Amino acid sequence: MTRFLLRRLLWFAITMFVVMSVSFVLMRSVKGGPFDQDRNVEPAIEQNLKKKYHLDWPMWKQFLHYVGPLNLDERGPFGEGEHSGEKTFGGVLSGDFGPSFRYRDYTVNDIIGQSLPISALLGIVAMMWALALGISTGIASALRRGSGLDLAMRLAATGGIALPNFVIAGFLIICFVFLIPLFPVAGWGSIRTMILPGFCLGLVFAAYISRLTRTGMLEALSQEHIRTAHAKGLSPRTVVMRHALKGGLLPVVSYLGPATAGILTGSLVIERIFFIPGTGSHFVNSAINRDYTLAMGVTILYTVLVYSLNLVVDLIYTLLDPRIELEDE
Amino acid sequence: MSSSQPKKNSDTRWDLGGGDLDRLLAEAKASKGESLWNDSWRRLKINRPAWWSLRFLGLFALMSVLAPLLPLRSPVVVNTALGAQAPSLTWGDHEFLNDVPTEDEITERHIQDSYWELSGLDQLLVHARVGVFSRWQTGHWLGTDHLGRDLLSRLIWGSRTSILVALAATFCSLLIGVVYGAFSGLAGGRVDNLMMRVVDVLYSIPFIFVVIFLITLIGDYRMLLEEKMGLDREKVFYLVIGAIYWLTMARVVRGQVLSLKNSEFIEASRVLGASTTRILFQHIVPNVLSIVVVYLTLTIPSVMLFEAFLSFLGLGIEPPKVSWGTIAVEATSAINPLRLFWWMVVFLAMAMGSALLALNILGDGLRDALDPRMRGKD
Amino acid sequence: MSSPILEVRDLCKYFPMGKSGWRGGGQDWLKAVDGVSFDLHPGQTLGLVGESGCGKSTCARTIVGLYPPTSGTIRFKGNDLGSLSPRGWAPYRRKIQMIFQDPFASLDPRQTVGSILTEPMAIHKLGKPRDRRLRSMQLLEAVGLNPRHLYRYPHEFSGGQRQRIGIARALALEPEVIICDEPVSALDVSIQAQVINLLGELQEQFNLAYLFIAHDLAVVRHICQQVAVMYLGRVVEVADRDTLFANPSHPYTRSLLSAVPHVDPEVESVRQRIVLRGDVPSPLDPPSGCTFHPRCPEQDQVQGDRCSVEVPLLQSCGSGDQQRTCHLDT
Amino acid sequence: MALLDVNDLRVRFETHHGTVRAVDGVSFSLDEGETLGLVGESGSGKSVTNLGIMGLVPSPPGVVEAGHVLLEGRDLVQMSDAQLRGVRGNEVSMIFQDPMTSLNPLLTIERQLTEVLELHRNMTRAEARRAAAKGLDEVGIPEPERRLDQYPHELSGGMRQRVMIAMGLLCEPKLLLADEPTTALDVTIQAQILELMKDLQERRGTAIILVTHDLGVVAGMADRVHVMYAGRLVETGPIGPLFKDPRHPYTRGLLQSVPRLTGDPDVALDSIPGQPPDLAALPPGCSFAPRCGFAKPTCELDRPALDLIPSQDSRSSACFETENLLGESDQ
Amino acid sequence: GARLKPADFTFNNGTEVSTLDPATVTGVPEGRVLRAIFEGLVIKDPLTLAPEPGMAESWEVSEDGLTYTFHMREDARWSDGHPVTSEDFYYSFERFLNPGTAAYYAYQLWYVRGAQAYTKEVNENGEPLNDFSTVGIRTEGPSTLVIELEAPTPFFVDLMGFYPLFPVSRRNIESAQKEWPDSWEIRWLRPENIITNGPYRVDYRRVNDRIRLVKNETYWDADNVALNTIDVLAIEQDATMLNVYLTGGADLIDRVNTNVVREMMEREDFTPVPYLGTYFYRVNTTKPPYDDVRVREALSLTIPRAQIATDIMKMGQVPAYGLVPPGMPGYASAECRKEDTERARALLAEAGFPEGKDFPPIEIHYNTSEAHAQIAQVIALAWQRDLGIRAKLRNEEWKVYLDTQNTLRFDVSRSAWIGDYVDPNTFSDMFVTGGENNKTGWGHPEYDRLIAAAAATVDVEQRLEQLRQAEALLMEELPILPIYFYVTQNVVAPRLGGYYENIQDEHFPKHWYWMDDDELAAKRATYTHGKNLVDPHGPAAGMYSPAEMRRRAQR
Ligand SMILES: Nc1ncnc2c1ncn2[C@@H]1O[C@H](COP(=O)(O)OP(=O)(O)OP(=O)(O)O)[C@@H](O)[C@H]1O
Ligand SMILES: Nc1ncnc2c1ncn2[C@@H]1O[C@H](COP(=O)(O)OP(=O)(O)OP(=O)(O)O)[C@@H](O)[C@H]1O
Ligand SMILES: [Mg+2]
Ligand SMILES: [Mg+2]
Repeated sequence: MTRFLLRRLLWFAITMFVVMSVSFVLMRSVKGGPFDQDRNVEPAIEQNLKKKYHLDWPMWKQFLHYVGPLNLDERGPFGEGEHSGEKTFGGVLSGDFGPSFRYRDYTVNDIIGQSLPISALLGIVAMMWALALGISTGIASALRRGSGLDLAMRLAATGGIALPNFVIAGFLIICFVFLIPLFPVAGWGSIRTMILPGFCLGLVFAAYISRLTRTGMLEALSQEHIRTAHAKGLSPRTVVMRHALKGGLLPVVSYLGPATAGILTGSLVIERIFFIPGTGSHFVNSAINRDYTLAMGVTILYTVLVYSLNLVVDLIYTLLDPRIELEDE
Repeated sequence: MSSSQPKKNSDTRWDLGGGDLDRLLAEAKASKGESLWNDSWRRLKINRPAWWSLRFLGLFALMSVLAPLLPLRSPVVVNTALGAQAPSLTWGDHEFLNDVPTEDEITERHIQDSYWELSGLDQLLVHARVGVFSRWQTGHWLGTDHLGRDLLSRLIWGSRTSILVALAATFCSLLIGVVYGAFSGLAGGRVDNLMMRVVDVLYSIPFIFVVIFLITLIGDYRMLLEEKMGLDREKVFYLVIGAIYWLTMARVVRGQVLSLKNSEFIEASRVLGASTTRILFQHIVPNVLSIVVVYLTLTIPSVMLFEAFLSFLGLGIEPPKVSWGTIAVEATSAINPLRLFWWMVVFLAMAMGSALLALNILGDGLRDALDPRMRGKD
Repeated sequence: MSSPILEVRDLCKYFPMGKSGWRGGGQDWLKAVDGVSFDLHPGQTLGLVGESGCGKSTCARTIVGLYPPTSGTIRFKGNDLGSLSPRGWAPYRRKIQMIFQDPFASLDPRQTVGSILTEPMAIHKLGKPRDRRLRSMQLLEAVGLNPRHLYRYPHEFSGGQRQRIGIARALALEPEVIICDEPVSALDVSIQAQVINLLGELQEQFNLAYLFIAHDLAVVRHICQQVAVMYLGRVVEVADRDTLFANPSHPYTRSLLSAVPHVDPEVESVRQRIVLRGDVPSPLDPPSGCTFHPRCPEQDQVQGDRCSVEVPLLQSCGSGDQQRTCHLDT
Repeated sequence: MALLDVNDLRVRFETHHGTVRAVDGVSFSLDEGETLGLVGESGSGKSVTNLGIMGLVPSPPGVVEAGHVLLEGRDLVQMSDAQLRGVRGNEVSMIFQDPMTSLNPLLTIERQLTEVLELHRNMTRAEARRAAAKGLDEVGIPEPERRLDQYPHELSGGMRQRVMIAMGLLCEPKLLLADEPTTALDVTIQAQILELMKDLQERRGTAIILVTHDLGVVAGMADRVHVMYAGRLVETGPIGPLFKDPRHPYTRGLLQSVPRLTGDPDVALDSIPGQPPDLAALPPGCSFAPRCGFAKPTCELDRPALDLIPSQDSRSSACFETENLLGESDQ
Repeated sequence: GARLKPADFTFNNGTEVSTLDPATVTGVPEGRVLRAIFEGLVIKDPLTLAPEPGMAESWEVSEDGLTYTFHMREDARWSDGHPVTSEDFYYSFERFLNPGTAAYYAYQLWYVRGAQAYTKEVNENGEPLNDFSTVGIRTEGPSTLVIELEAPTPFFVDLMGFYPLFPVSRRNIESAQKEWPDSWEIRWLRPENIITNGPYRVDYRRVNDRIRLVKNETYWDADNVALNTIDVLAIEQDATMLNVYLTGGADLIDRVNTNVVREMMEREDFTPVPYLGTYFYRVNTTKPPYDDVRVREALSLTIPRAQIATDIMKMGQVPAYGLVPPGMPGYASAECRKEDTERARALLAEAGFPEGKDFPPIEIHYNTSEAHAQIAQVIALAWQRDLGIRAKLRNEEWKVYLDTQNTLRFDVSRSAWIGDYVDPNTFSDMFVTGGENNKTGWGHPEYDRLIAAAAATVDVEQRLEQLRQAEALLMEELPILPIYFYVTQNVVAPRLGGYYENIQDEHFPKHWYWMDDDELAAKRATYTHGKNLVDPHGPAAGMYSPAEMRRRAQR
């Protein structure tokens, strides 16, 4: 186990390095820079700006500067002299993601620190309810296969997937804010503000999970050993919950890694509609704004997340299915 | 034991006795040959809802392919004076374009103006349409959007792009995702680790940068790519979607394979000397296919919405091309407390919903059909 | 005697205990197979009998490369198989086949019987597709199944029928060695006789070698020339058939033979069997010395505590090449 | 009243290849403490008969037709699911033929054993675990405590089978359907298991339907034997006379095929010539007729009923030639 | 974060501000916040935007218009209690001009003697070569600031009210430098550190959420500041901000979606007025056939401007036939020819493309936005129909779009310009040869001459005439195709007092207060148009009356 984790940690370092370097290069080879605006400034001023943020350096140097605690910078991050700071920017390795180019009053650490808890909470709310709804409807529809209930669940799941969530959110807002004023229309704070966005965000995932559960369950229920369970006189409920669910959830678990990561990035639209200061919008906006440091920051965050979630998923596999072994090789 | 074998097969040395060849040949004729595939097809056909869904989808695809042939209004000509109109059940009118006088011939120019950009085949179809329906066109049965464009027409024309996007993603998911995931799971150990880390990397690299990068690249070498290689933004877009959408599929398949690969029947075929490829395609893939099919039916709508999202960011398709995604994005402000332009959302939702429901039912049908243990179920 | 086609020397297969690495590696080993050696000659059948759980299947699976051996060598015609990569195994796959103990689990639920049977031929590119189909029909008939069953799925068959599909599949490749793990246990005696006769005929015709794992000693007596008796991961006695059945030399063999039920109810009702005392020992924690000693009915005939201290070696005893591991005097 | 009364049980499978009449009108009854040996051709419907009694025939494609299965007078076929659940695993338990696929590969042995006890005996988990360990011990699995925490794939074939047996015996049912319970066991353990079953039978008066191919086991265990062929009972009767003097050509062929520990091992074993019938396309007459040495032309046309054999106590046979057979064996 | 009590007033800023450092900001949203927390030498009248005393109590201009002397207000205080002195401005202006600060708007102070050279001439480390003493800014004691200009600049005083020129506190920055040597640049702006001199100070910030402003008690005019707390929201989504406004979560939002304009027009809280902005298409005059003025004119003549203004924009936008929007005092815009399809066809034929034959497909380039796409489609269809030119659309994501524009890789590209100050020059000097914001490849010596001459001219009328001539030349040459002039889109709670729509869409929280019922009723009593409509907030010079706007909006 420890060996396995260590090995994975090593792989993580490699993965991270690849992701970082590819994103770094890609980002900077894309047209436009962080300080481009529709009104151009004097080339001299533009030059000053670039100099200040080292955008005039060759790419490799920028990368080294970004990654490592190497002191490549004689001037400090903000230049030198009485108008600028003295110390170098620490680099990602020292946990410093640098200043954001778009939100210049914040460091990337600040932004992530402020928004991640919000997104995480929203994500947890959404995921919880997506799991609860998805799995329960999935099971119900697998058990009552072909019945009206099944059809209704499938219809609902299809709706949940097919309708863009801004459309659903729009209707929900009309209904539950304007017609029946139950929830606040936007913002973040109390529990009440989390319900609508959590619902909308989780809906697609609930639908996915529901469908995957249903299929997984049907597969599991057609196994021979289910007959044994019935022969023991177990109630259908127990048969399902104890004997079929474990196997039936395998596809859901595989989906969970990407889904949880997706819930963080996918919250962009929901965050915009419900005006929630979460991380989701940074995934896209940082790219649009060419906010290199923030984009790198969220990329790194996302990589960590994807990676650790997939690790968790792999561990859950071995919990669900004893025949699967953690590959030590 | 009788050995009436006329010519001894050079590969088989053993004489098992048993049946004589003539009788076996007769038996072979009597029992229809069936593989899992034709067997599944047969089972699909007796599954009524699935079969109807298939027909519905077929019809749908046909309709969208033949969109230029239908007497629809132009999906692109803006009629701002009209503005957003609620659906009306007028039968239609005899105007081909707003300002083509009724007595005039419909010329090439008019067609150009009404459809803007048309490919060769579509132009043929439009001509056929003019031949058949002359200048008659449907009324605003589903209403119009804010720019006064006919929604019915936009929905049908929009389905073309959306179907293409869906097909691209499906194709990549199936081709790359399933094989990759299955192979990774099957190989296990280092190979699996490496392959999954590649997936992790691809997951983590910000796709927007990739898209922007590719699109600007395309922009720069437009002459070369577009004219010579026929690689325009839309195709790049499909490529990108394909490149993104196989990842989750790969993980899902891998998960299934991990648990499947320890089955004794896989071991058995390994003892028979089956190569990894063979195990992959003969044993693993058929056994994970049900999940694959269901996951695919889920991928398709999400790809369509992803397309909408990219278009929204300016990275997707460009007007005058329509897709369901862009219609949805355009309808974003249709739902507001001041005025509900319900028709801009409801019909789209219905179209998408019914197509995807059919897809789901078909997916479930396929799932059942692929599972021999479910056979006989109506 | 011809040189052995399959030589197994000191084969060991240990399984790590504790759940797959969760509790930090497996210091605890389950010694499923612990130093098994035997030779298999062309045209010969070696029976492998022994208590349930004594490591017969593990031994078989290790030989065909499903488990990597912990130690020891497996030679096929002088070539070491134990260290082969999957690719390296390829040429031997056609020569060594296995019939699995579990008839259902080893059949792909999504393949028709037809494709199950043609698959091995397709893998090794034997014949044209049509020939393969005919051949699989022949195989089905040979094992007592109807050729019409070609297009059915495994779950539509009874236990015995599935087992026969497994046998037919192993035969399809015309191997030189077949490892049979309880191949006829689920068959009724008539069909069992048919299958055993078939195996016998094939052996005679093509000089096949079988490693035949079974619990039914009568069947073993019919088909095997040599019998090895396993107990707790080790071979405790090897002898040729007649010697073994007539004159079992290891106390465990003796008790085994005495436990065979008889078909005749009258005989059966008066049969005396040697009842082993004590608990069945566990491979996780095998007894010291002779692993059989805690249950051995004849232990008191050995002086001192040799049995519980000294591990007996496989030694010749009695007539011919009968060998056993026991401290008893011959 | 008999403990179990099966009357005209019919199970067919509707497949694409035709209707498979797996069990075609089987009737018998069973008293408390009695052991019924069910033998017959592989694929003749023994397992399906058991499944039919338990109401576990997979449906679709299986259809249980007509007939009734009375357990102490209650018809299992008519019972509601909830009632049936009270019976299954509690009053009637079943040992499945295929131990690997019948055990849940994802659950520990403990979980699979204890749940019956928790359900039907209202035990706590700890109590159940102790009982389960005891059960494993009884079926001869060493170190039961440790085995409880293992998963099925970590056990040998015989151990899995013994786990199945232990599972069937844990609740000490009134009726035990044992479908080839000892195929994967060596003879010593087999003997131990059979002892165990007998013991249970003595203590609880459990009735056992023992499906097996090992006629030796039948000889040792059963009071009566039913022989099945192609979905039907072809001969029934008390163990002694039936084995000694089989009155159906199939039974006779079967008994002749038994390999024995005596006699010349190098002589090929006897087996019944011809191919077993395809249940999807049974001939109109006696299903055994094509392979029968005694067959007359009538045999190919009519189907013989299972009739009492005159002058034989409680024995019946489904053969037009019963009398002739008698004569032959007497000679 | 901690739950905040609702603020007295909440307005939506449309997006998150990029920074609160006045020296380095550029955008309108930043301006809205900065005007609340800082104050320059002058402030503006909320209605007329005329300069009024701010930190400077008074000022003098020398005869030659080159030297400005500002006298500081005695009671001006920073929020930490220290007085605001001319030293603070000296420090701030030096920082502003220092190339190390990299201020976008540094050029706004290049009217000052030596300032341009100070910013532009740098060594390889980016440090200025010149000493700041070469720049015409000096203090004469703590309360006098003297600024010398290169040339007379009539709007220089107005400029002193422009938010990039607001002062920052030296103590604020230096103590941050001392305390957090590695991150002071960000630290000094933290709500807990930032020292302001405006009517409000910053209390709380959360990125993409809100900025909480509270009344600055040390502000010299604190007695006249009515609202105690103000929340500045960063809602970007049109639909969301409208929802928030409608549910009372915001009292002022800065735009509405065109799809609800018809409904909003009926309401008293929505009164668009002209705004200092022009929407136009740039033409790439370096690329044939667009180097031919006839082609450009043909294109211009067939743009359906009225349709775009009334049917797409819908808020009363005015079709544009010139570059400079109406509303510049004393300036009458020069106009190009109005739509004329016949003439357009003739011109195109003349240029060698009769009926659009052989005309290469024209690509309309725009950045992604619903409205831009709609306008582009309407124009493309019009060109296609009227001129027979094949038109394609090409939308690009913002930064790529900028790059394409800068590198002149377009045929026709959508653009817009918002004036920085109320003077035609802010528009006209864009198109001098080689100007940074020219982006058309067009250049004309006469045009350059006129612009330069205007810059040197002191006489107001003559200067405006020169600018008008320049515009006329531009409208003859048509390197740009004007489309419409902007209007403001604010939706304001009717009860808000002290708020006036103006041509620069600049608003001053300092003056805001909540009306009581009587006042509101009194205000409503002045409504002349319909029951729920609000009357004009008094037109600035040259402004259309809102009644007129409404008339135009209702087609
Ligand atoms: N699901 C099914 N679909 C179709 N046919 C089936 C199905 N299950 C069983 N059968 C058929 O029913 C018949 C009876 O099967 P059953 O399992 O009862 O045989 P059995 O007597 O137990 O044989 P064995 O001794 O080999 O286990 C067989 O011929 C089998 O082919
Ligand atoms: N994959 C495994 N992991 C852990 N232990 C295993 C595994 N496979 C087998 N064992 C253990 O190895 C021992 C030998 O098992 P094996 O299957 O070889 O017995 P066997 O002789 O074939 O018995 P049977 O006659 O019952 O099939 C058993 O104790 C079993 O629990
Ligand atoms: Mg075994
Ligand atoms: Mg059976």
